[in-house]
Amino acid sequence: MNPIGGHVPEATYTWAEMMAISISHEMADGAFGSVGAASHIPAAGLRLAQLTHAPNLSFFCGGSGAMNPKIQRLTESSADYRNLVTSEYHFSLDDVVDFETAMRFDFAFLGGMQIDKHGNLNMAMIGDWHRPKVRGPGTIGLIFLGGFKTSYIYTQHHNPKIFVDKVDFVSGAGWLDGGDARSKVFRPESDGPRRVFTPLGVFDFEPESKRMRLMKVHPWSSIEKIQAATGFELLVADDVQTVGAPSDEELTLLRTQVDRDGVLRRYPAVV
Amino acid sequence: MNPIGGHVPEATYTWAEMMAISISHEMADGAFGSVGAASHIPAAGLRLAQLTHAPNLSFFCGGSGAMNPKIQRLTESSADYRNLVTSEYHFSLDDVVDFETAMRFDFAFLGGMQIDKHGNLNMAMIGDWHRPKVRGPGTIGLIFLGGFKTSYIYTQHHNPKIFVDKVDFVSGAGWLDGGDARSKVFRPESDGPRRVFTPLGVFDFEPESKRMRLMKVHPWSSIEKIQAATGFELLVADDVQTVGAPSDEELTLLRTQVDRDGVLRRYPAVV
Amino acid sequence: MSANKVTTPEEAVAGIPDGATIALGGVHSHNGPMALVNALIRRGARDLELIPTPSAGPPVDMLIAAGCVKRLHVSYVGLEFLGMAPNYRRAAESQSIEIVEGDEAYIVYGFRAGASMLPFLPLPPLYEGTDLPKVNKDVRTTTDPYTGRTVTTIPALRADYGLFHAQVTDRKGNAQIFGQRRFEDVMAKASDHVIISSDEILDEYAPAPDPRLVSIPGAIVDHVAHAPYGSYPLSSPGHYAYDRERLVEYRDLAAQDRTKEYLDEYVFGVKDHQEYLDKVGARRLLGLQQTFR
Amino acid sequence: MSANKVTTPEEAVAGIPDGATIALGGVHSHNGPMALVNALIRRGARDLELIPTPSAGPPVDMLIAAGCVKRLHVSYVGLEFLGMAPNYRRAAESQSIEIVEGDEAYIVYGFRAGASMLPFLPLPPLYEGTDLPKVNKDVRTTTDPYTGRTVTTIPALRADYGLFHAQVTDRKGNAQIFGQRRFEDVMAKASDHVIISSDEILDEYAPAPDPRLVSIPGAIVDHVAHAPYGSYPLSSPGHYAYDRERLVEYRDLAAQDRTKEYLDEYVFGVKDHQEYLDKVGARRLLGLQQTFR
Repeated sequence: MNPIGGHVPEATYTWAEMMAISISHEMADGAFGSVGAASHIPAAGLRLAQLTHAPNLSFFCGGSGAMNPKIQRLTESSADYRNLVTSEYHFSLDDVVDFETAMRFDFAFLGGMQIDKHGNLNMAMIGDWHRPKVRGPGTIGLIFLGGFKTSYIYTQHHNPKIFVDKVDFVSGAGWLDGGDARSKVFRPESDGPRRVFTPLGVFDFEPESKRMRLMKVHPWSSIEKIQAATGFELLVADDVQTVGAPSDEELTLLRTQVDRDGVLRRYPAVV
Repeated sequence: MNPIGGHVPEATYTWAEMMAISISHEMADGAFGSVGAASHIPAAGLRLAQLTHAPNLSFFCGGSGAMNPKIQRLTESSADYRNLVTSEYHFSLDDVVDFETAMRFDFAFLGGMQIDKHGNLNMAMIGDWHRPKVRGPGTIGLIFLGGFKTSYIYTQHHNPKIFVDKVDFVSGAGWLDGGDARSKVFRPESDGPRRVFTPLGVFDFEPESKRMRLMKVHPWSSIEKIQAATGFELLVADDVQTVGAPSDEELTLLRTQVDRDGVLRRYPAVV
Repeated sequence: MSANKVTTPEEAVAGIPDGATIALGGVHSHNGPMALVNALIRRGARDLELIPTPSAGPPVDMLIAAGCVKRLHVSYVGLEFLGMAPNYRRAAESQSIEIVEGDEAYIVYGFRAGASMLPFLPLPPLYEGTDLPKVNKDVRTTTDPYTGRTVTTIPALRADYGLFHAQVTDRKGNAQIFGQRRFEDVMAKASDHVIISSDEILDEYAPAPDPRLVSIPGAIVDHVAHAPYGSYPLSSPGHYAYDRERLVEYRDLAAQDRTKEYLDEYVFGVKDHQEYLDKVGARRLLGLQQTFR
Repeated sequence: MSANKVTTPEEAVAGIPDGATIALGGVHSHNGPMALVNALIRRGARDLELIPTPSAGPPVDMLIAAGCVKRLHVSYVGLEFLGMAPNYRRAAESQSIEIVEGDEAYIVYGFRAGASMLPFLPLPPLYEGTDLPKVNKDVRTTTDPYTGRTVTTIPALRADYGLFHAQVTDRKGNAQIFGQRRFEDVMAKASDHVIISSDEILDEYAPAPDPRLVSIPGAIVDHVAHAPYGSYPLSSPGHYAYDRERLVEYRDLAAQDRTKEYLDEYVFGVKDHQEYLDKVGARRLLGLQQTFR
């Protein structure tokens, strides 16, 4: 199944590689953050950023405890021992939760089975909690959206079932009902989500309304296609841009230093 | 200075060795406990018990984190790295406090700058707290008398300044005001002190009044001498006994397997 | 406690009564105490209350499929890179098990409070923006005596039995757990009884390991179940990889609601862990070995 | 943060303002960050609030003697096998410093709450039988929302700066601290800024250490002060023993209220840690080496 739908230009890279590169571009040097379990794409993006413009970016891999693993082969399991032995520090789960609660992470990468227009996330269930239509895996670390300085949302699926007007259950608080709703609840140092990364593009949140807004369109997509794949009315930035193809240099670095086994190249063929 | 006062019989052992042996005799197999920092004498007693009648006794050394160190040389500092490297497990301070609060230790060895007739301990100050006459080192782990299943008090000094009618400040709660006072405050699983070990003898607490009671008189002492060295009226057990000299076997074991450097033999000469 | 706590997986779980609350170790596809879980299923345990690690997987899904579970504390239950946990999902959707809606903070802070028997833990604002307190009545509030503000609280979690897998353990129960650092120790401290399955038992003549690498102290361990490949088909970090094919076989059967076939073959179809090892076969097991020394 | 955080002890503490709250590592006669403490004394720091580990010793006594301390959280302050800490005792008796009457639970649970920014921690009955709550107004009570009972609470402790000594640290601040396992990590997490003094800096070409032996992650470390024998005259576990004679010299002078002579000789009498090393002398320093590999 082609998860992004429609036609994509012929190219020598996959949408997963493009996403990793898009993520890499948005990362600032010196920041310290976390990626969740089963997060190949953000992990690859962060490692790529370390190898390019952000040598002092630090990140911790949820599910494993590995701090700044010298990833050369993306592993299928985030908690793979091969990530741990190449790391600088092993977080215990205890440490992780301390860092998350004490707002020591500048950012985190998080996802959801539902994501709404204000960046609220749901991993618990679809339908009514007492009679769930679909039981999800569970909220895991999402309440720490109230403890990260900011967060990045990412998803490998962009469709109207994921991008809903309002989540059925708030596992992780994004901008809540928008406006200043969030700042009434959480500590002032904890800001809401800053970006959303999907196979189709990159999004931010409009500063006043805190509604999701299209910033960057990936090469094979368009504003119209993205709106059609989104279950609510999407804002579009005045300076929205279509992203160019990754440079040869970036692709080479990604494939030889980060993802030698080509895990991102094996994603469902769309490119 | 001879800390126990008066005449002692000629012998080839010291009062510190005798105390370690007296402690050893009171230890049950299979129990799991802790000794504080700067506790050579209890540590030696526990190790001796492991090597004799209590092979499954386990103990943890406060100040170091060492669990069941294979002591062959008593170290001057409890936190000496040489204790750590021979241990089975390194407790973190975090672990220690968890165990103390959750009542995982069957017993602990504790001391005080004042000890009263109900086994309450003071390490904070003598006089009024706001204008202390003598400032002590501080309460450190003594509040956990409310978390140990039972405790053993020991002191290297037996005199009326240490053994007072009522402590000036309760750092560690023994039997409080006696009777059932203690059980009204703490969890039922946490019992008060079971024994007191001093250079002069071994004491328990009378079951009803919870007042300190003489059980065993060390060879060089007597009921009268002990009463004179105690700042309150001491109860005496009906079956009070005078302890015999340590056996050659015990002394040999202590000196060759526990205290090779003779730390306990160098205590102020009294024997 | 006795000095030699080594026994079999079957004997180790024999004393666990129906209705017990179980803390279950393991992170995603790693370090699940599978030999102990298989033994529990084989002897038909019932009405268990499970509090697994925040990243739970196949052991929980199998216990549910086998009808052992009454109540489950959820942070994450899934098959990691293989998708949803089918039996957990079905049981939750059909309400045949009771779900306690938790998360990483609920489990970690809950066990942390349990480990030291603190009555509860208060948190800074985190749950306030979420729907969790609406469906978990044990996420409550109290007054912060330092600021006068209302703060959210998490209950202490404690288990009757804690089940964990270790790579190497000595006869007294001092357990070396590789992979994610610690937390099994916190769960063990929050358990009244601790049972460790261990791939290997330290030889009595072996030099003592660096004590900083011992994760759980023997003093709180009741039984050490000697279980070579005791985490199979999950990985045992630093010793062997997960058996991906076997996990896919499980996932595919489970997704079709045919988990019984898997259990009949690999759990009920063998007498004990030793027979299971022979059934899987030496070639397959040894082919999973990973060496890091 | 920059990748290379290595600096001198003097530079590392240069930014600590008077009046700062300082978390101070070290256990008894081991692992005290003496090079950092000497540098603080030398530059005349004033009005510090100290929250040392529960087993504090010479670093605290020296800071008090030098007039740097305004307020001290006490669990234990002493010279371990060398007896009372004379300057601490005098200052407390004359009330020239403010004493916060604490203990092991107050410091450990306080820092634990501070490390995760929990507002406070509630305890089971422990303080209730003691006099501590009478003299420490931050030991308070609240309502347990699960039982309705009144429970004692400990405040969260946080420091502006955490000062710790490590044996080996890399340029990014990943610090290996031997001796008592962890807790410096909890204190570091409870500090806004972390400064590590380190006997040795890991060579860039060295094989990476086992990450399980790294105690404090570089991500929360601001400065790494390269300080060979940085814990002298205390021990640096696994590297060198304490200098017993020097500690006795300190104790004897301090007991006679002549600490100034010691400070003039060993702290004010040298320009920096490098000069101090030469003053102590290579023969004496190298004679303390201990080898465990």
